[in-house]
Amino acid sequence: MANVDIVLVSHSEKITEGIRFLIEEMVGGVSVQAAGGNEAGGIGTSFDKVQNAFKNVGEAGAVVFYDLGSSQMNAEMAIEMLELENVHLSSAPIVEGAYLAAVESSVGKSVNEILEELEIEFGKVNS
Amino acid sequence: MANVDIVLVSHSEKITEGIRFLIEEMVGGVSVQAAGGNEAGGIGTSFDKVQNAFKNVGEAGAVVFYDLGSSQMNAEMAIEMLELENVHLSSAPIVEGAYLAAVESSVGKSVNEILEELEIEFGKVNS
Amino acid sequence: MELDVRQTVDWMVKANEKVQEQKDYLSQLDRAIGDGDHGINMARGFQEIANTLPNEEFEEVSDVLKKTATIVMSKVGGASGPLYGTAFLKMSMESKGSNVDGETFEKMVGAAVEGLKQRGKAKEGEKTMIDVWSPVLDVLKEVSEINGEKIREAAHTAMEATKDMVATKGRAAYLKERSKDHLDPGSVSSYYLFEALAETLEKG
Amino acid sequence: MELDVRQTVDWMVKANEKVQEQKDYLSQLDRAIGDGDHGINMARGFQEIANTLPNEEFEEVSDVLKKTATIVMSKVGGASGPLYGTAFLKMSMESKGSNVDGETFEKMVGAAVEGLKQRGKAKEGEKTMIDVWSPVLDVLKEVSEINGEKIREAAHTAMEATKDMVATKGRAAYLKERSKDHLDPGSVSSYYLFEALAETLEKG
Ligand SMILES: Nc1ncnc2c1ncn2[C@@H]1O[C@H](COP(=O)(O)OP(=O)(O)O)[C@@H](O)[C@H]1O
Ligand SMILES: Nc1ncnc2c1ncn2[C@@H]1O[C@H](COP(=O)(O)OP(=O)(O)O)[C@@H](O)[C@H]1O
Ligand SMILES: [Mg+2]
Ligand SMILES: [Mg+2]
Ligand SMILES: [Mg+2]
Ligand SMILES: [Mg+2]
Repeated sequence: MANVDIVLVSHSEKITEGIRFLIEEMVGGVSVQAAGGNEAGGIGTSFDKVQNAFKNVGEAGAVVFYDLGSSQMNAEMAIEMLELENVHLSSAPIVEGAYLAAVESSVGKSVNEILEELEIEFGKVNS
Repeated sequence: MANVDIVLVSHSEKITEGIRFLIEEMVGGVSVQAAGGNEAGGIGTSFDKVQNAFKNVGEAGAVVFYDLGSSQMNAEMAIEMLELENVHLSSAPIVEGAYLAAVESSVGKSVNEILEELEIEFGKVNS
Repeated sequence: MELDVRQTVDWMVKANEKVQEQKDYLSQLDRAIGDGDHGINMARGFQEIANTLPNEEFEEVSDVLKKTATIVMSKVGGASGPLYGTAFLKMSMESKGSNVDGETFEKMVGAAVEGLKQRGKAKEGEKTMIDVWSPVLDVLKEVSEINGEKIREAAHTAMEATKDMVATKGRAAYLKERSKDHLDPGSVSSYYLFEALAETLEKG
Repeated sequence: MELDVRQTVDWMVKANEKVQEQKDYLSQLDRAIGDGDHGINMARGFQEIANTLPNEEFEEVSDVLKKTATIVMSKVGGASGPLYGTAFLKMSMESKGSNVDGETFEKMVGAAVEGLKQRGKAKEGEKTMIDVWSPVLDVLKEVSEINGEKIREAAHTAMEATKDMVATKGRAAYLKERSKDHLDPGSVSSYYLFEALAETLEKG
C-alpha cells in the first residue's frame, strides 16, 4: 500500500512549494498535495485549490497542515464536503509538522500513527 | 524608533520568500531579513547567508525563527559570533511564529514583548 | 408568510447591491482591525452570485442557497468565504424539501449559527459575524413568522454592539484591546445581508 | 611533544585526504539514517581547507584552527557544519597565545566537547559525533602528552560503539529504534579527523 500523503493548505504558494521541495529532497517517497495562495497566485486561500488538492489524495489517506485561521476553515470545509474518510487535519506547525509527518509516512506509518507522532512532538494536534 | 525585524533561517529559500510576502501583504511595516536554502539556492542552510541576514538587522533588534535543527545551530552560531545584543532566537514555528511576531512588531512592540507574546501562544520559545 | 425561490434570488441580488455600494466602507473597517480586504472579498463573491442566480432555474429555496454557498466558498476567500459558505450551506441543508415558513427559517438560521460557531471555533461576544447572526436567531425564536423589520432591527443593534467588543477570534484577535472602538467588518456585512432580506420581504 | 603550526596544517590536509577517500562511504552511512549528504558536506568543506591552509601564513596553532573553523562553517553546511565549526572555533579560542602541549590540547578538546554539547543540545550516548569526541577527551585526561596512538584507538572504539546506540538528536532521531545497527556518520568522520592527527604526530 502506498504511503500516506501530505496535504498543505497555506496562504502562500511559495510556502507550499518550499515545503514540497524540502520533503522531496530530504525525505522522498511521499506525495505532497498543495493548495497555496489564492486563485491569482497571490497571498490568500482558494477553496477550489483546496478541493483539488484533496481530490488528489491517494488510497492511504493524508495528514493535512494549514498555516493561518482561514486556511484551517477551508481545509475543514473541504474534508466535510468531499466526505473524505482517511484524511485528518493536524494543527501542528505547517513546516515542522509536515516535515515530521513526511518522515513518518516515508517509513510506512499510517495516518493514525503519524497523528500520534505529531501529538508527541507538538502536543494535541488532532481536531 | 524603527520596528523590530524578523529574521528567518530556513532550509528553503521559497519558504523564507513565502513568509516574507505573507508578512508584507498581510501585516506591512516590518523588515524581514531572510537566509533560506544553501549557497546554490537548493535545500540546506548557508552560514554566509545567515551571517548576511543578521548583519542587516536594524537598530530595534530582531526575533529570529528557524525551521529544522541545523538552521537553529547556524543561527545560534551567527548570533554568538557577531555578538548581536538585541537579537533573540525563538523556537516558535517558523511560519506561524514569524507571522505573529510581525503583527506584534508592526504595532511597535519590543523584542522582549514579542518574545512574551510568542511564549503565550506557543509555549516556552526563548533559549 | 413564506420565502419563495424568486424572493430568495431577489434577496441575494439586493445583498449584492448593498455590498457593492459599501465595498470601500467594508474594506476600511477591515483595515482598522484586519487586513483591509473584506469589501473586496464580499464584492467579488456577491457580484458572481448576482450574475449567476437570476439566470438559473431552481426547484426550491434550498437549491438557491446551495448555489449561493458554492459561489461564496469559491469566490469570497479569506475567513469570510468559508464562514458565509458554511452559513448558506447549513441553511440550504436545513430547508431541503420544505417550504420556508417562519418555523423553517428559524431552524435554518439556527443551523447557520451552529455552523458558524463550529467553523470559526467561536461563540457570541468574540466580535465576529456570529454576534449578528445569533441575535437574529433570538428574534426569530420570539416571533412565529419571518418578520423583516424585527430582523433588520436586531441585526442593526447587534452590529453596533460589536464596537465595544474585544476580538478574540480571527485576524482582529491579534490586536487584543486595540480591536475595541471599531465595528467588526463581518458583522457589518452580515447586517447588510439581513437588511436586504427585510427589504425583499417588504417588497413582497 | 607539542603540536606546531605546520603540523596542524598537515593534520587538516591529511584529514581532507581521508574525507575525500571515504566521501562515498560517509554518504552511504548517512543514507541509512539521515539524508545521505554527510560525505558531500565534509568533502566540500575539507577540500577548501586543504586548498587554503598550505598557502597562508599563521602565527600560531590557534590561527590555523580559526581559519579552519571559518571555512567549515561556510562550506560544510548541514548540521555537521555548525558542529565542526564550533569545535574548531572553541579549540582555537582555548589555545590562543599558547603553545599546544598535552595539557593545552586536553583543554582544547574539552572546550570543543563543551561547544558541541551546547551547539547540538546533546550529550554522550545520543549517537552523535560527541560520542567520539568525548571518549577522546577522556583519554587525553589520562595521559600527559598528546598520544596519537591512544587517541586513534579511543576514537576507533568509540566510533564502533555508536552502532548499538539509538539516535535521539539530529536527523537520525526521526528513525528512533530503527537508527540502531548503523554507525553514526559524524562519528565516523570524527574518527578520520583523529586518525589523521595520529598519523601527523607519528610522522612528526
Ligand atoms: N474564527 C472566526 N469565527 C467567526 N467569524 C470570524 C472568524 N474569523 C473571522 N471572522 C469574521 O470574518 C471577518 C473578516 O473577513 P475577511 O476580511 O473577508 O477575511 P480575512 O480576515 O481572512 O481577511 C471578520 O470581521 C469576522 O466577522
Ligand atoms: N544535535 C546534534 N548534536 C550533535 N551532533 C549532531 C547533531 N545533529 C547531527 N549531528 C551530527 O551530524 C551528523 C550529520 O551531519 P550531516 O549529514 O553533514 O548534516 P545533516 O544531518 O544536516 O544532513 C550526524 O551523524 C551527527 O554525528
Ligand atoms: Mg480581511
Ligand atoms: Mg484577508
Ligand atoms: Mg546529512
Ligand atoms: Mg543535510
